[in-house]
Amino acid sequence: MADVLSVGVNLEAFAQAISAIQALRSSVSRVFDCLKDGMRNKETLEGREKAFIAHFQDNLHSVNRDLNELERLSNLVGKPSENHPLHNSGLLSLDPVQDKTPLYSQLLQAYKWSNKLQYHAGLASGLLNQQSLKRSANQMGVSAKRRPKAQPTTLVLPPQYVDDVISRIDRMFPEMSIHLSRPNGTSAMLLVTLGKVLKVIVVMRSLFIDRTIVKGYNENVYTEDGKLDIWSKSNYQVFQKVTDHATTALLHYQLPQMPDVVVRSFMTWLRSYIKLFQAPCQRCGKFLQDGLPPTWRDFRTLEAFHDTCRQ
Amino acid sequence: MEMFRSNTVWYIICQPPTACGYSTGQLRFRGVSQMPVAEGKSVQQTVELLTRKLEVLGAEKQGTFCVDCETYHTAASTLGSQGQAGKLMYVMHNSEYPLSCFALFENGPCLTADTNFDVLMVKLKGFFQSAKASKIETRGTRYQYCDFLVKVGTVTMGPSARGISVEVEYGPCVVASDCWSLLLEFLQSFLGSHTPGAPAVFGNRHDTVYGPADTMVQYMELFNKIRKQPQVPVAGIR
Amino acid sequence: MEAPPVTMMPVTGGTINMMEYLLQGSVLDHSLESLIHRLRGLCDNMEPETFLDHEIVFLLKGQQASPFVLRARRSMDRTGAPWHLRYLGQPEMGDKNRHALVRNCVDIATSENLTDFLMEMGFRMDHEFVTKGHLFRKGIMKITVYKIFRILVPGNTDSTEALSLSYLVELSVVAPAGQDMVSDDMRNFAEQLKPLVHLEKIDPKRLM
Amino acid sequence: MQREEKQLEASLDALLSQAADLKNSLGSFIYKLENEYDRLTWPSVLDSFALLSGQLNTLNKVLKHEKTPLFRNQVIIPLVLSPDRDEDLMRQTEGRVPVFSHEVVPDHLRTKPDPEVEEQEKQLTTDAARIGADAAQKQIQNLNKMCSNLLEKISKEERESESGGLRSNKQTFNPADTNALVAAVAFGKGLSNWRPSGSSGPGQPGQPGAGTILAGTSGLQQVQMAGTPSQQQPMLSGVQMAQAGQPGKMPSGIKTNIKSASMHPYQRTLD
Repeated sequence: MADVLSVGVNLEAFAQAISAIQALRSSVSRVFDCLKDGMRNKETLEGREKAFIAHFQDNLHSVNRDLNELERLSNLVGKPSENHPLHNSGLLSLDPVQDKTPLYSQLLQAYKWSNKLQYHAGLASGLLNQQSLKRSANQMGVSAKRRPKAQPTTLVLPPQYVDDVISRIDRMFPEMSIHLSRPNGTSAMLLVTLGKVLKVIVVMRSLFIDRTIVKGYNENVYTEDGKLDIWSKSNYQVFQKVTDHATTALLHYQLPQMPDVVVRSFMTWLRSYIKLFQAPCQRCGKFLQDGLPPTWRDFRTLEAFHDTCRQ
Repeated sequence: MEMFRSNTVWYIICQPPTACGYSTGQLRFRGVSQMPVAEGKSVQQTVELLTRKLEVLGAEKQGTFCVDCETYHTAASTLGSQGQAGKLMYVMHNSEYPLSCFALFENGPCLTADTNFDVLMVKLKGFFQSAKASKIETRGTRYQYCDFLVKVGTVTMGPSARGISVEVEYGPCVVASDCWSLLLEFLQSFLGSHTPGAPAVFGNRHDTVYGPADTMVQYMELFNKIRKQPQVPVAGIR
Repeated sequence: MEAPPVTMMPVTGGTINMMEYLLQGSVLDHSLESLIHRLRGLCDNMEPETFLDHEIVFLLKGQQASPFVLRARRSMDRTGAPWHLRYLGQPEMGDKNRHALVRNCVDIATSENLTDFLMEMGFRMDHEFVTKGHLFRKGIMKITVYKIFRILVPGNTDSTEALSLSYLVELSVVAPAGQDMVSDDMRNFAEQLKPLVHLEKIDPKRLM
Repeated sequence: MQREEKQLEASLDALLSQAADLKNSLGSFIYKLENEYDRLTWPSVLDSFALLSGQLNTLNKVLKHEKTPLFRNQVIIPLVLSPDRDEDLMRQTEGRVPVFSHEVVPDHLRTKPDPEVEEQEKQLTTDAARIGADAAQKQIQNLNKMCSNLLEKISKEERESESGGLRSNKQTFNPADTNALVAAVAFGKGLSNWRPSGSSGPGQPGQPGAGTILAGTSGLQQVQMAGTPSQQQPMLSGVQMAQAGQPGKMPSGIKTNIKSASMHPYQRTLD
């Protein structure tokens, strides 16, 4: 008897809760209506504002009231049993029309897959941690302990310091102009224009160079909405090649303790491309090989070589 | 054009400066007089020889091209009172810039305009008259090899083929004088030792950015040279 | 390298025989605001545009009676915009059934060495001025409300002086020849601007 | 007895809920009219009307239902009147009736109009019955006519005062200015105070036409051009320099031209 009674009460509470939810929804939509309509219908601006705010407050109050009501009712409804391993979604298995909506079996499948994925990801991360990527060859010799110590300090350099280093480099090379911008937070992006030869987009993280893209002087480096386009590559094969070499150079010039030196030496190396179309290969003496000029610049001597002519 | 205010949408004039483009390092030379063609070889055969060499090099065919040029005289009526010499004005089109029209004077400025300029020339009939049968054009095939764009065309004036034009464009470089040696080497790779001297644009202006107008100036000079050359349908000048 | 154009045809042409239909009027400075308001209501829903142009008028004289006039115009507030070269034919008043002045017109966008080139062609600078004002559009109709400034020192657009205390109001349509119906639309539009501005077909010859 | 009571209660409940529905839709309709009148469309008004009439119909149906007892037979007697605020009543009437006192009870519990009003109504009905249909029609027409005449007069007056006010208060344009501006864009009239005098010709009255004037003055023009052959070039560079943001320096050749222009006897004075 008591059981039956409690079920009855429960059902009633459910019905009330549903209507409370409806009330809540309508009052919320009234809030949005009010916001959508904005201020109007009054002579003066002040009057409009007042009326709008009052109206808005009323609406919010009613939302609050409805929400409280709903919370009260939800306590009456009682909690659904939580002992099912899939919690509420386990109730899906109660759906009698399995054939039409095989949600439950799909859910189980997905759960299995996600478990497997997590397991494999764990394994992979373990393996990868053993083979951690080093940014350059001579980094190998440095003890593994020092690096983590060095990195945090170089990653939290103040933006002014970065600005300073960049502007000093900018002044160093007259034929190279560097434009610094920070479109997203503190990370700087550089647009380096080298003579009338090429443009380089450099993405920095603090004073570390993360990514570079080399494009032609006459190519567009901006996306349609006016931001620097750091993803699309050059239309010319020459500059695609130079982009590859520049990325190699990023990995080569690495000195975590003195990041400003790294940037400076990278820029010095980059500057040697001013004679991209004018310097013949130091090895074969020719300009062209497979239709490309000497795109490689030696890291130390800055001499020009074809990709295949370098040692 | 619906709107004329400068604050409205225009027809594209040539390429926008930011688009990747064909703005660079073009040169052209007269193939006929310098190619070592055997006596009796026609222009057509020489063109075929050239294109075959390009294909062997690995260049890919990429459509066709056409450049034309119309000559205008200052009409007699305008002479005298202004005391101007009878200058020739050239109005040219290039299929590479299909919405544009180029107007040039010899050793003078080159105006880049949209194709409504042709309509204006009709209105100017009383002042500028097109010379009879002076229309000269070159048509041919475009080839691409790496970043090079090569256009080999047959120059015709009226019904007769008058010569061959070879245009080589190196897109990545925007300063003509920077890449002359590089272009020369490329030319040698398919023309052998019969390469031309550097066109004026490679020498006189250092550091200026090459534009479509520079190409048109070269075409005009080439056409003028061919026009003056006695009409020999077969390669004859050595 | 971008996709190559495939056409084998020589490219010539342009739009032949375009006519400009024109109505003109003026508004005094103090009434400009109300006119702008009305135009914003009447015209296409867009942000009102403003412009600041420098216009130079060139003449070419032959032995014919009348010189050939070309107008070169450049935007002073928009860098990188092309120059605009414009030819206008003799205006025709037409009969009563046509409600607008009609003249032949050729609009050409050009590179910025236009003045040099015109000089080379034998043209001579006749006069120049600066225009500054607002632009509205309604369909193919264009409404410009602008002030004309005299240039005090030749070639120096920094020192200018307003010509009068009024803004010139022009309602124009550029359409292929023979489409006189557009003048009806223009009349209707002009009607809506009364009594603020009276747009009429004004024969410039009358004012010489 | 008990059964009847139950029935009464049930029908009262039904009636109450119907009335509440009706009240709600009326309320929302009024709200709409008051707050959304500027974007209310006629179809949506019609919708509201349809809803209202449907609800009224249901209400009527409930009243006429055979199981509904005759409410007319029920008697309501106010048991207690009190001048104090009654919170319960306040809540039930949604704040409309705060007190249940002698002042409000006659209004709220009334089932008939005031006797005087009843009398007047009866009078009117008999009056209306006495007038023939034709006469009534005529009177209606007369009234309509008068109304429309009046309306026309008012709107005409309004229009006239508005346009008249505009005309008299504020001149919005000046025909002379129009002409000056049109002439300026057409021939550069009034724009060329620095220009060599050649083209100021068109401003002169009594000249046959522009062509001849220009042809006539071209001689003068030409002399100046021949005298300073390099003049065109510096002038141009002046334009270009100005473009680049530097004030263009005027070559001295032009300065002398200005002088000669201003001293020219035919220099047009601005009107």
